[in-house]
Amino acid sequence: MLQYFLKRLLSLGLSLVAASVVIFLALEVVPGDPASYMLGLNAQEDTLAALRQELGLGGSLFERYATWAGGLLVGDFGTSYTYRTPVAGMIADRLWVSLPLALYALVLSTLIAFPAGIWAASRRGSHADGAVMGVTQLGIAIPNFWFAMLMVLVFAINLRWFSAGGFPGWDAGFFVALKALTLPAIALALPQASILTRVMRSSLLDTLGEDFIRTARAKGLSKGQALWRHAVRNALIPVLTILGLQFSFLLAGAIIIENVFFLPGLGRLVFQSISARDLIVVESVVMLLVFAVIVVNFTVDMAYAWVDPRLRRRR
Amino acid sequence: MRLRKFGLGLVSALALAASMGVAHAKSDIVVAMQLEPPHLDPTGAAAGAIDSVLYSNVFEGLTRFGPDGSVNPGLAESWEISEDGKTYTFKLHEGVKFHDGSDLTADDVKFSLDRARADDSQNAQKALFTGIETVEVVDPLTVKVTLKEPNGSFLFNMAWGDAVIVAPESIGDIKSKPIGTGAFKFTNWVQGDRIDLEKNADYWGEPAKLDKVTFKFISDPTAAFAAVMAEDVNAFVGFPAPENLPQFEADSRFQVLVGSTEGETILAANNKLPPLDNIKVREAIAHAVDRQAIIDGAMFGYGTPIGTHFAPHSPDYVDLTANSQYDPELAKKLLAEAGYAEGFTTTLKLPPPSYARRGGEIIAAQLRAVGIETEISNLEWAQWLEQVFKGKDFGLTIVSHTEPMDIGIYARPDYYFQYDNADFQKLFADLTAEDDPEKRSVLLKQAQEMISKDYVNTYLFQLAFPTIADAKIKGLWENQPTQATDLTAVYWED
Amino acid sequence: MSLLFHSRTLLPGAVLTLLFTAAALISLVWVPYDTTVVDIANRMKPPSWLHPFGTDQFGRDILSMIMVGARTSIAVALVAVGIGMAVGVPLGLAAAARKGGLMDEIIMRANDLVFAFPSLLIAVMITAVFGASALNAIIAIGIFNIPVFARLTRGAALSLWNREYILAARVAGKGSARISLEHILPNVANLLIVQGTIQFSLGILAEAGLSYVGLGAQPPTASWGRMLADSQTMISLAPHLALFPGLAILLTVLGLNLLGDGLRDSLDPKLRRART
Amino acid sequence: MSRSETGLLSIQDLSLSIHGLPILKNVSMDVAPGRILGVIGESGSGKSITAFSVLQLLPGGASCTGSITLSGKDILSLSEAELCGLRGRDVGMVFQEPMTALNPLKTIGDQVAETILIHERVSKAEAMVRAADALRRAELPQERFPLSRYPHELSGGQRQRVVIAMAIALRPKLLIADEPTTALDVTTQAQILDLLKRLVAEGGMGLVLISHDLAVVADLADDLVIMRQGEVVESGPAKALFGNLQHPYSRALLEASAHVPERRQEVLDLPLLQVREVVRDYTGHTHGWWGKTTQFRAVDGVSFEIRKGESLGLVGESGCGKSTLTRAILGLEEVQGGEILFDGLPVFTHHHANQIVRRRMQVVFQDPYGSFNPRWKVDRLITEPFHLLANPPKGAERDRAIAEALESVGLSAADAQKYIHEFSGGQRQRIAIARALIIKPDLIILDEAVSALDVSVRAQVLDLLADLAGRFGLTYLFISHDLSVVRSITDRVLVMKSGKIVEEGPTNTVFDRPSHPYTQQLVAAAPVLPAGIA
Repeated sequence: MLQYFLKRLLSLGLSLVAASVVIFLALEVVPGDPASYMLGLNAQEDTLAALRQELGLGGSLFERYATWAGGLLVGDFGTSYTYRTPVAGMIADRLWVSLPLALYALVLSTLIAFPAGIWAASRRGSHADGAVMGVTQLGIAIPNFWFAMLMVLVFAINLRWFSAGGFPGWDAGFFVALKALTLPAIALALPQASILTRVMRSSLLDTLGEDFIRTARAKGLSKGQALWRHAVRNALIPVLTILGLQFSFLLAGAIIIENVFFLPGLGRLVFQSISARDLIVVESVVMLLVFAVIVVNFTVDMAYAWVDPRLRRRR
Repeated sequence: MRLRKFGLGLVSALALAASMGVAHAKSDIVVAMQLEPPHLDPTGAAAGAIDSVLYSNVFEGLTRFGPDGSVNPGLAESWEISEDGKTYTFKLHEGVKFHDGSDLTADDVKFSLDRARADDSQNAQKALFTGIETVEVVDPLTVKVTLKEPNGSFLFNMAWGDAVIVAPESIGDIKSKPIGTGAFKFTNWVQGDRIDLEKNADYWGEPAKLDKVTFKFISDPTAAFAAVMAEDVNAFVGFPAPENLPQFEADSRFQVLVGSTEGETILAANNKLPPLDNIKVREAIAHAVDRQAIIDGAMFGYGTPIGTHFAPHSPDYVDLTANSQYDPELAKKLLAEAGYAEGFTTTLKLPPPSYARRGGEIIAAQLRAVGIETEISNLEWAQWLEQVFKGKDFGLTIVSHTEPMDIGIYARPDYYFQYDNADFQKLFADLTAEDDPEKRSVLLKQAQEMISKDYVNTYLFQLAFPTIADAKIKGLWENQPTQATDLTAVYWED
Repeated sequence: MSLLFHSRTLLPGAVLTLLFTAAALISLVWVPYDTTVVDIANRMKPPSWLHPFGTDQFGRDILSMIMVGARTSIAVALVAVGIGMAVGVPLGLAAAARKGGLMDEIIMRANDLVFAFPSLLIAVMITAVFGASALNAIIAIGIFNIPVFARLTRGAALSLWNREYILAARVAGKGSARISLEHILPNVANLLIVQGTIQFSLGILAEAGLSYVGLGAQPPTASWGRMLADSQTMISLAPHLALFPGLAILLTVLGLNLLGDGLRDSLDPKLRRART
Repeated sequence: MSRSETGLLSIQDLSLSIHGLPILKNVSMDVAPGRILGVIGESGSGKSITAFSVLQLLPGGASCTGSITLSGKDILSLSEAELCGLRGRDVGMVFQEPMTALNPLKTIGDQVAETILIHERVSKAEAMVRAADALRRAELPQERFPLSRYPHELSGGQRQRVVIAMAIALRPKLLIADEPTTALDVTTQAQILDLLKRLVAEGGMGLVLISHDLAVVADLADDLVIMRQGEVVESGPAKALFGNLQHPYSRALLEASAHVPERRQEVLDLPLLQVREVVRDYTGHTHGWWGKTTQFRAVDGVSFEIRKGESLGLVGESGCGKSTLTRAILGLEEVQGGEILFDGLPVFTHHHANQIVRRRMQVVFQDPYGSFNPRWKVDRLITEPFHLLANPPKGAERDRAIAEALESVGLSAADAQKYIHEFSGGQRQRIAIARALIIKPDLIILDEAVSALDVSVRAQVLDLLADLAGRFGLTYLFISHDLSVVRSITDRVLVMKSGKIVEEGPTNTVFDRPSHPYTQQLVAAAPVLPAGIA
């Protein structure tokens, strides 16, 4: 088990390095000099040079990467070109919106998907099953930002139950903040919940076809007992994979949704930075999101080992 | 506001009404605007967003603009002008303190003006100061400014946001911690979200009525609409989505102020780039464009058609829209004469505001109708500054020039649209030297006609400046003589 | 045709998909109204006989806009899927042919890496670097599709490599490249088709999302995503502006998904058995 | 309980149809306590479905008529709840596939204890104690197999014992074993069969033993039922029944399972294939490229010869390395040591398989379903080996070759245009043979070539092979785990165990007087029909 853990940890490290190189190179080829953006239209050459030095824009490609990556390790994401403040600070603030949002959505989709999926699978072929499948089909097909727009129209502008967007901050009180995140979280969760439901269902159906379910029935377990005691946990394995993938989709989806609800999150930060050509921020945020995705997938692998004893010893 | 949110939480009209009552018994205000300042030094960048937040709230100049665009005494309570019109002696108010507690003295004024006109100055409106010969400190409360030539608009120039008086010791981190003499103090800036100001208790003049001011930056028009509707903000100055104004007007919770601005919105042409260097081509474009359609389509009717680069509400304005009546046939004819019977293709680069993005789509369609194809590219401001304003790499672009009395830009051949006309430069030189109002007025009219006849750019409309505010807020500026959100006189009425 | 009846979803899926493909194709030769002509006089007109879906903020016919938009969406998604298959499938086959080999490792690690970048993130980076355009949207979605197909192909191919007919082919002296082409590819084709439709629908969603945030197709190219973005501020005064493009996306994606499920049920005997 | 002494399980005129499609027709059989009923039939005979109908674990849409009485209770009239109470308590069941019959995520202890917890209100702890006891009776003593073991940590035989333990945990009156040993090696099979026998003897429970293998049932069963296409063709006490089988089918079945094809073909005394000191190692990557590599020696210094025209058997249980050896001989994988010469030529010359040699060897695999590309027509399938030829026949010549190959295996030239799914298992093996024949090889390697076939079909294929050997002067390397088959068709036999050849000699000698203990074990384990019959 420990060996397995260490191996996955190592591969995690390698992936991170690779990712950072890709991101760095991608944004290195950007035309235009950040320093001149920062100092505006009529800046002096010498001041520019000084600023470039300060921003670590001098030196060879490798040196620049080294400074950047080295900084990341110690939590120094560099200085924003436009705001002239440490990127780390800006990201930290945004993280307190984006992360809770993604988690909120993840929780929502899981809370919907698991019962719905199990319910549908246990009543396969029934009208209930058909209904669930139909709804999930819609849920997958609906563009979540459009759904978000409709929700704003109904719940914020017409009914005025929720504020149409914005984020009061956690200091405004937990529930106030949570309320502000509710519509976005729903918009984010809807497609993921639908996908998850379908995966849960089909995975369960596959498991229910396994020999050991027949064995269990032969022992005298009722259909329901067989389902709960033997099928569900086995069915979780593929579901975990999807959950892992979904987190990355949630983070990505947040980029759009945060812009629909103008939440001061990472997604919005990315867009502001792109408009301002504040590439070091883009660089860092992308890196952070990728880091999150990789770490989550790592956690999922660990979760496998927890669910599946075959993985604990093997490898 | 917090309370109100709770009220909404348990959906009950009663809670709503009650909490709204609560919400209004207060002296703080949340004002939203679209653009966030890149930094907070009004004397160090072109970005108007800086003035929108700081002008006269935090920073003040020797003179200041009134809501109607008139030039009034600012930090200088009075001044004398020598006969030759070259020497201005300003008398400063007594007991003016910077927010850091230090007194405002003539030295600060000298420092500010010298800094602005220095060679390495980063002041975006350096032209305002180039006429200054010397700045001398007579005594702690008296400054003498000597000009190279008489300049009729010097007092006007001194009212600009770029000419505010700053404290030498604060220059170091002025970009993030501005220290001025205004009725409000800067307290906090959450980048990408908001800037907080608080009342300056020991203000030298009429103290502000509000204790706390929060500027929120909401770039997305939808978000803006939603934010106002949901009353997340008390006021939105320069509301970006004109199509929503009728709804607000219909809603008793809000007041809608549609003011004029100094923003001449033009379809700028690159006068050095063929075929746009051909006056006939530019004239053709001017006739191909239907102003009213753009005002209706892009601004939903808000905006005054203009025929030259001058604000219609100015007494010296001449209505020259006749020079460029909408006439596609004439446009086709002119193109043919210019040798472009088959039309041609050029670029149309659009900055973010909706007047540009929407106007762009309409203009593209109108130009296509006379055979001119345009390749539209939507640019972010930074890119626009880089490519169009700085790089002059464009065919056509749509932009609103919000600086007051900025016809002078036509005298600068290196300006992005690169209009290089010796006659006009001469005319403008005379204008600058002239200080007799009548003569100035004449010259100004000539200038307007000249650029209109040269079809330098296609003059579309004067940008309307919609402000939506809670019906109970009083004292907001309606018009925008300069880019400013002067809150010194704003208060809640209950 | 008979396979139409293996599944309940196939027929509606096919119909919807055909509908929008047809709309896109027809728009090449004919649209009710020219979408490049603005007509401010009757802008934001609600649906009527003249304009079944109404007109937009510039008085353009929304039906026509949607037809042209279908072209953009379908083109972008289709090319993106094409990229994904063209690159991903060969990689997957190669990886499977040398399972556990260095080739396999490199390909799979590379895939993991790309998988770590949600498609939107790729798009964001690309636009940050090269600016927004339909082409960049295609590239972004395409890149994201590569590992999807690579993994799918590899997984399916691996199970096939254990079949005895592959062994027989090797006994007949055939090399792995030839075997991959003659034996593996035809037998994974079904899976690829099914996944293709799914990725196609995801592509349409992604394109819509990107255009919505302005990272996709630029004006005057009509695009459903941008139609939604433009209509957003007017949603409360002219809901039909947002309604129809949204429905268009919804129905197209729905159609493709149904088609995909239907194809899977009909083409994959294993799953067909599972259903009965 | 009145009828309990007369019979434990009694099935009368049971007919069963699924979605209206008749599967069973008037099936009747009885099991008395302490007796073993052997149910014999080929695939599709309905023997398994009969078993499941006793537990009423039937696929959706199944409907039964007739009667199933278990110690007086009429099963068909019981509610689902009552059935649940009965399954596992009164009737235990053992399945064919031990590898998949257990929940991979639960310990064997839990899974056995579950049977108890389901039916009796006892504490988890007590249930575990009794589970341990059940496992012990199934010969998995707790000392060596703690309850905390997971299925994947056990071998197939051991898992089957766990399944048995679950079935007998509550000492049911009736145990149903559906092909309990088919998936297992001979030696393991013997052990499991002994176990079942013992459990019946000591528990006085009735056992229904379902199998396709006449021999397996023959040693064990007290009574026999022979089924075919959903009908009982013959039934009665085993001894008596074997004495005089009435129904032609059962006769044929018996004949087939003891079938020895007649072979006339002279063996030349010159070696066709020489295997010298062959060593084959596998290096497995534990995980990723940085994973520790593990060395595993699959073939360990194997040497033997096959003479022209000879039929050599290679016997061994799964994992003994026979398949690896096959691949090495076919030149699919290079060996780490020793050499393989075909007619004096090396099979592998500097890291490449020797085409000249390959042309003269072909192979027939076990799985009649997996060994053809489903998307190809027969003609393309069987001409695939042409790829080995420098200039393969084209056009009419090709058609002739195809026709010839097909006809020589008893199919028609017309079959060339069909897809593989249009053929039965037996026909497919014939096609596989045709594919091997088409380039006229000298050596054909038969890798478990008949193991997946029903006995009657198997007999026919064996005849075909024998006949072909005569007609084309073929040499066979016949690889199988089934001793009886090997015995019936080979001249000499090699016995392989964990990568080594442990015994070699003329087939009859080796089987009648095995010298190596392992061989003795194998021979002893191999189920044989009672002497005197057949």
